[in-house]
Amino acid sequence: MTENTRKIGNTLLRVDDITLSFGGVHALNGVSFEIKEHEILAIIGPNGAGKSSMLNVINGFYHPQKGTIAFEGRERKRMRPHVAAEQGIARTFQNIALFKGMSTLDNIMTGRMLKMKRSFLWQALYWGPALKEEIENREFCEKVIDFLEIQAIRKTPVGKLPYGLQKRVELGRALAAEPRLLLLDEPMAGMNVEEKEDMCRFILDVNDEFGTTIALIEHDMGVVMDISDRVVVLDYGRKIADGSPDAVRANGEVIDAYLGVSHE
Amino acid sequence: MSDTTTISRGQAAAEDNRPPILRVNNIEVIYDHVILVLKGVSLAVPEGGIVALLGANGAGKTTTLKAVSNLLRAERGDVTKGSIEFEGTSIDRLTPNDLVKRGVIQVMEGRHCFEHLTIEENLLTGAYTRRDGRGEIQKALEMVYEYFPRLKERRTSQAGYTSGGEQQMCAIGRALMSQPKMILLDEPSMGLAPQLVETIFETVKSLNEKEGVSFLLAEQNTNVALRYAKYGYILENGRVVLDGEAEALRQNEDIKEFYLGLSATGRRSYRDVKHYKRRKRWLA
Amino acid sequence: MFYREAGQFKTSYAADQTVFPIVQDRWGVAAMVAIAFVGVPLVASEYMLQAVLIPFLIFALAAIGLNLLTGYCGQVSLGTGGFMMVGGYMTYKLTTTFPDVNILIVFVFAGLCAALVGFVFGLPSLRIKGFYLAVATLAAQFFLGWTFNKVGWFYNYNPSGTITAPPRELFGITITGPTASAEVRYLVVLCIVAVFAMMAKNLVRGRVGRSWMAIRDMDIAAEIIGIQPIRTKLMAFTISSFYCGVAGAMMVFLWLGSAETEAFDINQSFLVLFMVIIGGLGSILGSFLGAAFVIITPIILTNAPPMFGIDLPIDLQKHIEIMLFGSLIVFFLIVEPHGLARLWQIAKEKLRLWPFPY
Amino acid sequence: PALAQGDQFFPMLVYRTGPYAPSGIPVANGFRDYYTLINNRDGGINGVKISFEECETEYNTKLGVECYEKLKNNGSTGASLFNPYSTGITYQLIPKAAVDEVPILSMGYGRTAAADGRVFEWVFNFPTTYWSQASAFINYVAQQEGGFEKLKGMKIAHVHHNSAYGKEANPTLEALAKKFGYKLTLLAVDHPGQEQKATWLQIRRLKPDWVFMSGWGVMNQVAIKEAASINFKMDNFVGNWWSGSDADVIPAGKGAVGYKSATFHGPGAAWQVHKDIVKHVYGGDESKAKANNVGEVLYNRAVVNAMFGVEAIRTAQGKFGNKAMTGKQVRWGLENLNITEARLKDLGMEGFTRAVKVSCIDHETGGPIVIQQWDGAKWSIVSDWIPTLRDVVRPMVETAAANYAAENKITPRTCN
Amino acid sequence: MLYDVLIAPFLDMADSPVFFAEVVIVGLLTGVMYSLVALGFVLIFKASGVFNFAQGVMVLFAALTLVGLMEHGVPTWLALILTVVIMVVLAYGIEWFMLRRLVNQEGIILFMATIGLSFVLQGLGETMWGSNVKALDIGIPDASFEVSGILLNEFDLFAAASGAVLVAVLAVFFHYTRIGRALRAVADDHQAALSVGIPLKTIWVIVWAVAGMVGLVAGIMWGAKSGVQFSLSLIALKALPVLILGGFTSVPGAIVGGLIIGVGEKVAEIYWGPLFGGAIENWFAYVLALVFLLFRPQGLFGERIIERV
Ligand SMILES: Nc1ncnc2c1ncn2[C@@H]1O[C@H](COP(=O)(O)OP(=O)(O)OP(=O)(O)O)[C@@H](O)[C@H]1O
Ligand SMILES: Nc1ncnc2c1ncn2[C@@H]1O[C@H](COP(=O)(O)OP(=O)(O)OP(=O)(O)O)[C@@H](O)[C@H]1O
Ligand SMILES: [Mg+2]
Ligand SMILES: [Mg+2]
Repeated sequence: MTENTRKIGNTLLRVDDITLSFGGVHALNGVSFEIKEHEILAIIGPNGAGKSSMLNVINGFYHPQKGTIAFEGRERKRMRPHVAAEQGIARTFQNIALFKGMSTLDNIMTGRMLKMKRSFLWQALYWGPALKEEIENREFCEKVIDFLEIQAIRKTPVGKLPYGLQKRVELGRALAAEPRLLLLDEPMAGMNVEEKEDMCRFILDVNDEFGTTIALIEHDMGVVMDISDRVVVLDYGRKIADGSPDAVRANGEVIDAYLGVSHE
Repeated sequence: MSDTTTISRGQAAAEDNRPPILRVNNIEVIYDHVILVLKGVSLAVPEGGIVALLGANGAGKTTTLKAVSNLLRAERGDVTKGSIEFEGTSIDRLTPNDLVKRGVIQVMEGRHCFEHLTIEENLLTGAYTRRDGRGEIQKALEMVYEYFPRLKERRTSQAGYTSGGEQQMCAIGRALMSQPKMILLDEPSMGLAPQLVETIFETVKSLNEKEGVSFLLAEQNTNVALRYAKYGYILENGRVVLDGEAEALRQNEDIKEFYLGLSATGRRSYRDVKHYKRRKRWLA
Repeated sequence: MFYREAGQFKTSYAADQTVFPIVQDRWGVAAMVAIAFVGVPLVASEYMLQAVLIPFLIFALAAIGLNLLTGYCGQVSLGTGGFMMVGGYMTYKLTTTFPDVNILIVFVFAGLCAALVGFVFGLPSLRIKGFYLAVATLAAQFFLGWTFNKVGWFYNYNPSGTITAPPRELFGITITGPTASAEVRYLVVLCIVAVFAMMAKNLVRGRVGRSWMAIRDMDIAAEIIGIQPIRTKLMAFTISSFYCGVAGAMMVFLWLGSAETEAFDINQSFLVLFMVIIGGLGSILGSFLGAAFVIITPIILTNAPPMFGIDLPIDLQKHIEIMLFGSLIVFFLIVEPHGLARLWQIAKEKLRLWPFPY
Repeated sequence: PALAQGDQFFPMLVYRTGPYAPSGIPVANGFRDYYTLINNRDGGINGVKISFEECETEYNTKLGVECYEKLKNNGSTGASLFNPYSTGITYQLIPKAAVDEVPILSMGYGRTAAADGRVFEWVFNFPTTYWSQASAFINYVAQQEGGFEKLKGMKIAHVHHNSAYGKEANPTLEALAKKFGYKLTLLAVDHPGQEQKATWLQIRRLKPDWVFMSGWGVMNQVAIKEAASINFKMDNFVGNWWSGSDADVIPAGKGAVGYKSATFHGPGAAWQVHKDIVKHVYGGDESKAKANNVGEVLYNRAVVNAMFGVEAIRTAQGKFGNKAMTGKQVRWGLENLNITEARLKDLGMEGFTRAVKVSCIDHETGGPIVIQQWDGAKWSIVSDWIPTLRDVVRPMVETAAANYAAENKITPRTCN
Repeated sequence: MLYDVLIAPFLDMADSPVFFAEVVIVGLLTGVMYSLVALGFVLIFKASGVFNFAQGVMVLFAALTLVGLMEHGVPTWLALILTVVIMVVLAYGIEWFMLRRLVNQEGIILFMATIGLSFVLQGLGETMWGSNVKALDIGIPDASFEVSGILLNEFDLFAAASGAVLVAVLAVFFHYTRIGRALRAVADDHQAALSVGIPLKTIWVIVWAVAGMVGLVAGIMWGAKSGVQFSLSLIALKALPVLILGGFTSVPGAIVGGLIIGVGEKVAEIYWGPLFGGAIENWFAYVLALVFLLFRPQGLFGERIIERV
């Protein structure tokens, strides 16, 4: 099921020989791989393998001891996370990191923060350019809301939404930033099949319609096999496989480390 | 509405001749005095049974479990109607501490480890209510490490710095430390690697068979849950809409469609769903 | 049944984003404004204005200031008294140095001085968080108190170090100093507070407010989606201190008439913090409710027993009063930890559903 | 306002709770008892009954203002006069009083410049002020050391509360240091003053010949205790009149023996007026009187203070008739107050305090002070009345008053 | 000017080393006195995540109760026991009326509640025992003596010793006992603690009672210096810089923080204070703590602040 009508482009992001350790714990050990433009890349591996850490490295939250990251050809070693955001990297989190005190709409609007430039004096007046800007961005966010089918909860504070919807709002916040590269950390954990299907639909649509490049971490092999173009497998900080879903599934090392008994 | 005849509605488990260890009678739960979440939920867990509580996000699974373990009050929720019995006596008024002493413990959804304590200290807090001496507790600790070797490796790390899956193992291990008669497991498989999901359910099974621990587990992973559970309840919108033997549920057409992702021709691909949308519910 | 939003549809996003989207609310607010500007000055006694309403409004402004910082941006500060002090003393210094400059402009400049000081004392917030930050802001409180006590330049080297509001006029009417009538001062305070409250409301419902709340709710995630913590926190400190500074200026010039540093001591900082928490963190309305609660409750408690003909020794009465006040705080927190503003919201929600319970 | 009959209303700003309650309680009781005495013994002031109402300020300026607003219009003629008993509240009320036409009597505290009656028409601070007191202290030191020449090269430290109140004496002490050539060290102690080890270490190193203290509240108690623990010679440690109450010395126990303080009235309850109070207010119950602070330093001060107020009204009644006086009339009474030794004798206060004569230009009178000393059980007077150095103090007062007038656009009135 | 600030004070120190030693010793002793107060805060924060604003008032309340009882003729030892009993009852009351109703709330809400509590306690204490100053003397020796030019006070030494003992006992308690572990668990996550069967209510009563007793010790030490009166509650303000410097959650931190603050502020006040007109020690303590925090945001010994996504 990996036949692909989309055009997969050149390398968008390359990580090279990344090594990251915390005290005695080696979270990542010389990991290299690349993400190509427009593709959906899945990162899998056992718990504690360093998958989330990898995403944290990519968007600048962790600073690796060794190795380089090149986004669109530009290499960097150290940077603050907001710089990554400005370059067009958006993400969602494993343990939902929504702004709990705000409504769904406001959460998604924060995703557009970088697109809004009016000074706070205009904001204080809420008039003229500031109002115009606000309305324009609101319109964009409404599009995202429609796309994700969460109109009904637009004004609800996110803190009390059920888990699945929170994940969806988080996706919305990332989409609102119109990212070039979207990093998703276990977007479907804690969902039932129906909800996973919805989520897959969103991911595929985003990838199809906007051409957004997506890297996602997921434990549900069904999902990984079905929607990803390529799979990278990490095991205790090392990369043990990298290839098409079918090839990875057949890889003995992967079966031992991760899948256990062969999976349906 | 389902048309499968093997499935009865209501408290089917009562037909079992053993008295249930846990019985929830028609409870209603309100959060913040205004948000009505459970609208009359009844269920029963037979002694030594594994019962699965299934349902979509926000159906009220967590709320049901918290109502049983009496953790609701800490979230400004209230059981306004109905009653809950454990081993035949009402437990509505007991504190969570009393419940743990009686052998009911909950593993909370979303891990909830004690961030600043090390993994081992986390596990030891699970044995807080035990009075049977250091030796026994040490044994229990070894048992947990046997189930989850990864925890042993990370025993001296602060829980806040461990990965999501490690925290999940820690939370489950912590509950095991109290030697419970009944465990309320809230989404144990969330965020765990496939191999580990199997491990955890195998653990559940072996605890159930060897030690006679009863389980009430809320799960999204219907597939696995129904493989290990003996009985299941489907919750939707705060109501039990369907219940029955696990095997029967697995055969139910609707369950297949919505919870197992199976279509007539076998497993549906996630890629296909892109092309059709459908919404069907037992109850609006 | 009367409080219904059904049937009120918004046809544009602009309409949906107004402060009071529901018609009934708009009428209610209009009535309140009318009463505040016209009704109150006509009927309120001098005691009412001087001892209740003016301080209520001034503290409401300070509470808005702190609420921007603590309620919206999540940075707990105990330096409010210090920032108010900067406002008060700088107004004095500026207006005695430039007696001909319009006093309202002086207020703004004094506010800017406070903003600058707030900026500087906000710098540690980049590293320090939570209660550590709260205690660290006490450094500002104590340092500023010491400075204004010590450096004679701020109070024109008068021997006692006390500043006294000189008479100043606005459109030919005396608004500060002893001869300014309570009605006039009340109206000036009301105008200033109304304007700044509106501006605060605008700020918090736009981009700036959202970036503050993002930092408050989860600063790491906020940074990862592109919000710069440095800029955002410092802006919150600066704007918040500006508000506090203006409130401090009004406190000396439009309420007390004179002050020494003790008028802005640490109790002041705590007082404003109570208002913010009791009123509701992250709510402009809450700032008003909180200020009302903290200012008015003790006055009611003091004046109530004599009204019912109960004659207690004054110290016993005071003790009972503070015990009651303390219990009320705890009581309200238990009933609704998110403050009076939330209580009000829940009441509205119930009203909306009325006559059904849920 | 209705002038006919009615009570003479005295507002009372008190602090029976809060950090300064130990000082506030005896003060409040002193006022209350003296007013009650006048009513019970004399049937009021020339037949006009006194009414009074307490309002709790907790020594907090904001509550002080609230109380002022609440009480200023009470009674048949409004408030007679305010005794704020807090320097902070006094500063607050000074501008308001002129507008509301209510006189303020800040006896021995408040704004020293108010001694200039031309600028501060409505404010009185007789019988003497902080500045006068500081000058009298220097005078006392000179007496003890054997003349002003001896002051040259001497070391004097001023331990003061770091507030407007505490700093009041500094300019005077500095001016006198220039004049007499002693070396002055100023040591500020921050509110509340619970911890003064650093201050007293400095004193231990400096070894000053004399220490003068302007303390308040817990600061006094701790200072005395610390002075004792560095073995400072207590005879040379003198507090101002707010640093010499019973509450200040009791916690220090034996360490406080020998500690001195300034005052302008006698200690103890052996005076005639106290006997009257015990008889007419407490029905002869001495222990109850004692429990209510009768005879304590601050109680006695309040009695003197209350007496001044009552006598001012009596004076005013002499001009305006025997009825309740308005604030304006009370002001006249205060300005024309002339309490002679003979009058003091009538009042049962002979020797208890000194004669006072107020005038339009001089609201202070610059009266002398006495020094009292604690012997472990009671205060007793250990000096004669020590005159203040008016030639130094008065010009300073007039300069300060002129500055205030300029800043607040007040045109000083001319006297006579 | 630069010379005055940067060089002269050090020359001064070198000039009379004995005096400098005395300053340092006095600083250390004072520091322990601060630690005594800070300990109460640490206990409650560590065990329940509550920043207990009422700790200062608890110190006052305990001391007031003790002196009040003694004034009514109760012998010292009995008064001490009764006070301890009253503090336990108080802890029970606080748990019952307040804490159990605020389970799982945010820190700032609990903080606010303790402010309410402080009002209640203050009113209660003063209603019961009056607002006058009361001398407190339970017979701790209080003579000064000189050791090679350095003046020491028996009372200060006694206070320092009791502080050290308290810290040692509490540190052991927290780290090596089952209850200690449970206390730390509660501070991390109320709900999870409940779920594993830790009885929150019992834990809270224990902690608040212990904090009350620590408050009593602090009250005795400070009350003996200044008399027992309202101002006693204000020493809390002196404990706060100690608290942040040492770390909110660390018992040893409270004592080390106290020592650093004590020495720091005394040295600053004596050698630099005169340059700036004195009374700098109050804000200096806070600024000193602030400087330390810039390097270690969780205080010297505080638990690392966990930042993860
Ligand atoms: N503390 C709370 N206050 C108010 N509403 C709540 C609270 N907790 C949960 N809810 C609401 O109750 C409903 C049921 O939530 P619950 O967590 O029980 O669902 P769930 O079945 O466990 O879902 P999930 O699979 O997402 O965990 C949801 O709509 C949720 O928004
Ligand atoms: N900030 C940190 N400090 C210390 N150790 C860390 C930190 N972040 C991650 N680790 C450790 O690094 C390892 C990799 O963690 P990571 O979160 O990347 O795992 P993961 O692959 O995402 O696992 P999971 O599937 O369970 O989420 C884990 O052992 C974790 O404990
Ligand atoms: Mg992960
Ligand atoms: Mg759930």
